[in-house]
Amino acid sequence: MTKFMRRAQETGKELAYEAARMAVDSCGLRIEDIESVTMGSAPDAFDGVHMKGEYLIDGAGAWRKPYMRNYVGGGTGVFAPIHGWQHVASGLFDTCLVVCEEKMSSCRPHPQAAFLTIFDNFTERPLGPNLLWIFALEMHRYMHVHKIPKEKIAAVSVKNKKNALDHPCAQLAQKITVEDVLNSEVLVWPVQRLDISPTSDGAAAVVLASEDVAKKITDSPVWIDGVGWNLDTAYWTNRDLYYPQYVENAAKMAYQMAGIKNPRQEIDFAEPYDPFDYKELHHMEGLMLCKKGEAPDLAWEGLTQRDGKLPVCPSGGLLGVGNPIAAAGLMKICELFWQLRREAGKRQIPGDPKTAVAQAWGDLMQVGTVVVMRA
Amino acid sequence: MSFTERIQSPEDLKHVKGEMPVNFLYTAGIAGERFLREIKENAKILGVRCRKCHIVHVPPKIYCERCFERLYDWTELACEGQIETFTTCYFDADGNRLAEPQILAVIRLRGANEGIVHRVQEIRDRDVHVGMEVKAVFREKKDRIGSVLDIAYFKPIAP
Amino acid sequence: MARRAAVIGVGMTQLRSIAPDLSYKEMMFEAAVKAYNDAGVDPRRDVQSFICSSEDFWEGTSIFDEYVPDQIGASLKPVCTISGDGLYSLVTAYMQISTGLIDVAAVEAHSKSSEIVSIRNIMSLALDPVYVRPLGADPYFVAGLEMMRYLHESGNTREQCAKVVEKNRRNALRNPYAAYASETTAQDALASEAVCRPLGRMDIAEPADGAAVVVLASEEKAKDFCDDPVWILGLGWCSDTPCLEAREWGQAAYAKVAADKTFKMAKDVRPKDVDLLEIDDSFSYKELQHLETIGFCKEGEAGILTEKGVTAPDGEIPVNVSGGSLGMGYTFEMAGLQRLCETVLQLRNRAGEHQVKNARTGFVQCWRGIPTASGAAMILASEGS
Amino acid sequence: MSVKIKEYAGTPLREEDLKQGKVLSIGYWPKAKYTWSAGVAIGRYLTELKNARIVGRQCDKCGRTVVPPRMFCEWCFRPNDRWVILKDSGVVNTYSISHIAADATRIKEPLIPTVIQIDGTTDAGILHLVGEADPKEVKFGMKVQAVWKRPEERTGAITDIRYFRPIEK
Repeated sequence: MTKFMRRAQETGKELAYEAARMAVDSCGLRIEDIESVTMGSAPDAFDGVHMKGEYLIDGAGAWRKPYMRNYVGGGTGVFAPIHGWQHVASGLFDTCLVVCEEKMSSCRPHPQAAFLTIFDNFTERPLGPNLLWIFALEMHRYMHVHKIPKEKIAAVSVKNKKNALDHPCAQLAQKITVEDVLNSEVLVWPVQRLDISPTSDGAAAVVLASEDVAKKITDSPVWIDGVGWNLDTAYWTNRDLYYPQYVENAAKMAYQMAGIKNPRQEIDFAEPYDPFDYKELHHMEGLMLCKKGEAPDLAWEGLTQRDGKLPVCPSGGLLGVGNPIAAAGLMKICELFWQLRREAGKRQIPGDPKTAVAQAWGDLMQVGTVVVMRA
Repeated sequence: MSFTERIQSPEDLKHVKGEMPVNFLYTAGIAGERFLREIKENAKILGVRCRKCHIVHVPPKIYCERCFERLYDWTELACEGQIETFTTCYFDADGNRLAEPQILAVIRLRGANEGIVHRVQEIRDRDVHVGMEVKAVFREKKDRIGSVLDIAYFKPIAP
Repeated sequence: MARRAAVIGVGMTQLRSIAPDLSYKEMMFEAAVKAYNDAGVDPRRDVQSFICSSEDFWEGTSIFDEYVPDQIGASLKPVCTISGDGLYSLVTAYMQISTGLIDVAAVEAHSKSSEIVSIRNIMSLALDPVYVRPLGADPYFVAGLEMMRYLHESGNTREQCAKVVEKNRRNALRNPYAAYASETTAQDALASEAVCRPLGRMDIAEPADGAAVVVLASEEKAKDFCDDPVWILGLGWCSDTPCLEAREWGQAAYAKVAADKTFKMAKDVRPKDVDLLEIDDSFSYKELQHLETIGFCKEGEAGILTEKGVTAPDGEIPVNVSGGSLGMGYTFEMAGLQRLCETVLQLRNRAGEHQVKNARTGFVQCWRGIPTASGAAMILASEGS
Repeated sequence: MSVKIKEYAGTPLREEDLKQGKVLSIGYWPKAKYTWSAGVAIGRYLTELKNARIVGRQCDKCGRTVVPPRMFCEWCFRPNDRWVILKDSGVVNTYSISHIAADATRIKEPLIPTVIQIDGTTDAGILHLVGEADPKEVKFGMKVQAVWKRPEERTGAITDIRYFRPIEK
């Protein structure tokens, strides 16, 4: 992966190249060994290139190869490896290079402007919505239903920004306190400045291989044992936003495939999607790593710290490392890989992690994408 | 049964106008920065050679798309070359008819294996042909801003 | 060996130059109802995965994938979008079925191009922002450049391209789905105004609105649901360089690689076994170029074959009997899926007036349009072939 | 990161690097304009808004009444059955207090984006704003009522409702 940055000098193609090249090099392959490529990238309105997937082909190492772009909004970063898994598990290919790229800084004056265009063009856009509105609405509903005090949610931001201090690619690694979060600028109540992840430029890539080929390439492959994805209705105002049912559905699909019956006991650590601090908690519940409404207590009591009982976002997550949307999701897959291979350096979680789950989320609070990986 | 009700009068048709209200600022990138600066400062066109594929890429890249190797061998190219293909456009990007048709061509500069896309002027389109020799006409240095448009156009090399 | 999969149902709305009475959601719903009805499936109960096809700027909505589930019966189900032609989505459905994870999948693609005020403006936005877009040119220049070089290298002529327009527009006269059927002659096409010379206005397929849904099933399920499944025997897809500067302009390398992979996968099928082709003709010269590249004739032959009527509906190699994009209308990301639907109708002997006799094996191919060099291909066959 | 990887690519820039031209950049304003067809369901919805009425659709199979209307029931996957004229009042399902505009610039008077469950629907809210209210006094479950634009100002758009105001108890 590349560094995650507010603004990169590299073009999107160059970012994709740096990540793809690093991934291919890291397993000792050459580009000729890559049989297929899948690209994950979120809205074209960030990079400012229509059919962005086509534009990125050469940087992603897909010259004259089978190549396509998958797209499930913010959930793309974890769907991309699922799509890659489909390439390999179908038996059509032995290898698939999965690349995710985002260059949000191209969008002016602020990438936020592009988010207006995700709303329904008849019933919502004329109201001038900001992206933060929908998250504030969801967060508030979640807080209301479970009577969650804001400080317990803020603890997530504190943890993730601290975890990111050990991540060499991090954009927003910081030592902050719960008070700092609570005192930060109110953007759209209950969302404050330090509750949210930044907009970022960056790319990440992974190489997937079939079982036989993987064993030839490395002695310590990390297996994709479960995949799940799910999309809820687009009529988001018709749903009760307090619980991400779509994440639960996606998780069930992945757990069933991985043979996981009791996720709370069988999952050693998790990288749920955390573009906002409350989302980490929301998603822990959707992933069935705790009961509904219980996640804030786990965070508050320190159980989700890197050395806690259930480490969550040991990477530093989107809140700490940064949020180049699709690349941020794939960064979580990278983290699972490094942690499960015990190559995470200063970020290495203690013990002997064997099974982990990564998840991303997106669209109008609609998409859940889940991958279970095992050492 | 797909619908129980359909619009039956043009009076009932309803439309909403809108747009994607975004604008963009692109960086030229690592390779693009060096390429465009060289045009701006010195009116020179650079390419970059892949040691493995023996291809000279222009515009330059930091990588070879074919073998995916990182590229280091920057090389100055001639500002002239051959027309690989061309077309005469009668409309602008908005679909409005142009007062004067515009010729666009892919020009393979001498020393390069790829061709840059640019305008061809100072010639009637019926006189242009594939393989024709053309050369770059640069803007005045004071007018150059670090863009592909610092090359104003290509023109035929007088026989 | 991958698990086999078959198309068990297709649904397509009638293509129109403009469909002002329906929203994209309603159009998709109509296509979905038709497809599920055709396949005999209940999407809520039977379909396990849904794959849609769209690009944000064609729709005017960012993250357009968020608006797809409800109208195709996919809410709270596995749904994903492929930013590409519907044929790519079908490839993804095929892969999902081959993994064994999914038994029945639905694929959707649509075009609401009439809603785009200026297609040229959107196409411009796909050009490289540093090296190409600043030229401010009509984006059709990319096709102009390619047509010029292709005719130069292959020896085919503008007149032969015009003949493709005549053939496809006339073929469309027998296809009730087509939006641009007409008794156009090659002379009309040649006389149409120049856009990016040698490309004339009638060399360009006109845009159309429409939606298509295709249901795909694993071998076991296909037999449960359907008496006349159409099997996918081979598929392939490929992207050549996106950089205009680096292209070999006369060659459609993407089509060649995709077709080679497709034939390699469909081991027993050779080009001579194919009964009909539905291949990209979004520009007239593209049909000739693709026909040659894919290997149905030698370079420089496609024009003559077209003139001789070999590619006509009653010829030896019927190409775009449906009318293709030139006759039916160009539907952007639906263009490939539209061809697939037409081929499935033919292979099931349900194409009506434009039915090709004894059609058992079909070849489908798509190209993603300006400024791309990407495309997919597929070989399909009816039971027993 | 991976202990095996020592260096990570990426060249961060500051806004000034672009503004002062230290790094080359190319600006572009796309002309991405559209005329979207509202279709049957939203077409009628918008037309009725002009008449100061909110309409929904009802599905006989699952019994739901929904707004914004659509011609199909997404859960039953069938055409739904009839139009229902709804009241122009509802309750606050969830709300927020926005200090920023769509482009992330700060605004003086905060807005109160709210999901309002319209009376007479089964589970359906719409996104709108609450007005004539002190943000501190907005509550979950609070009753609100649409405040319409004057008839001559209405265009058949969601903004024909200026906002929803709290109904005094």
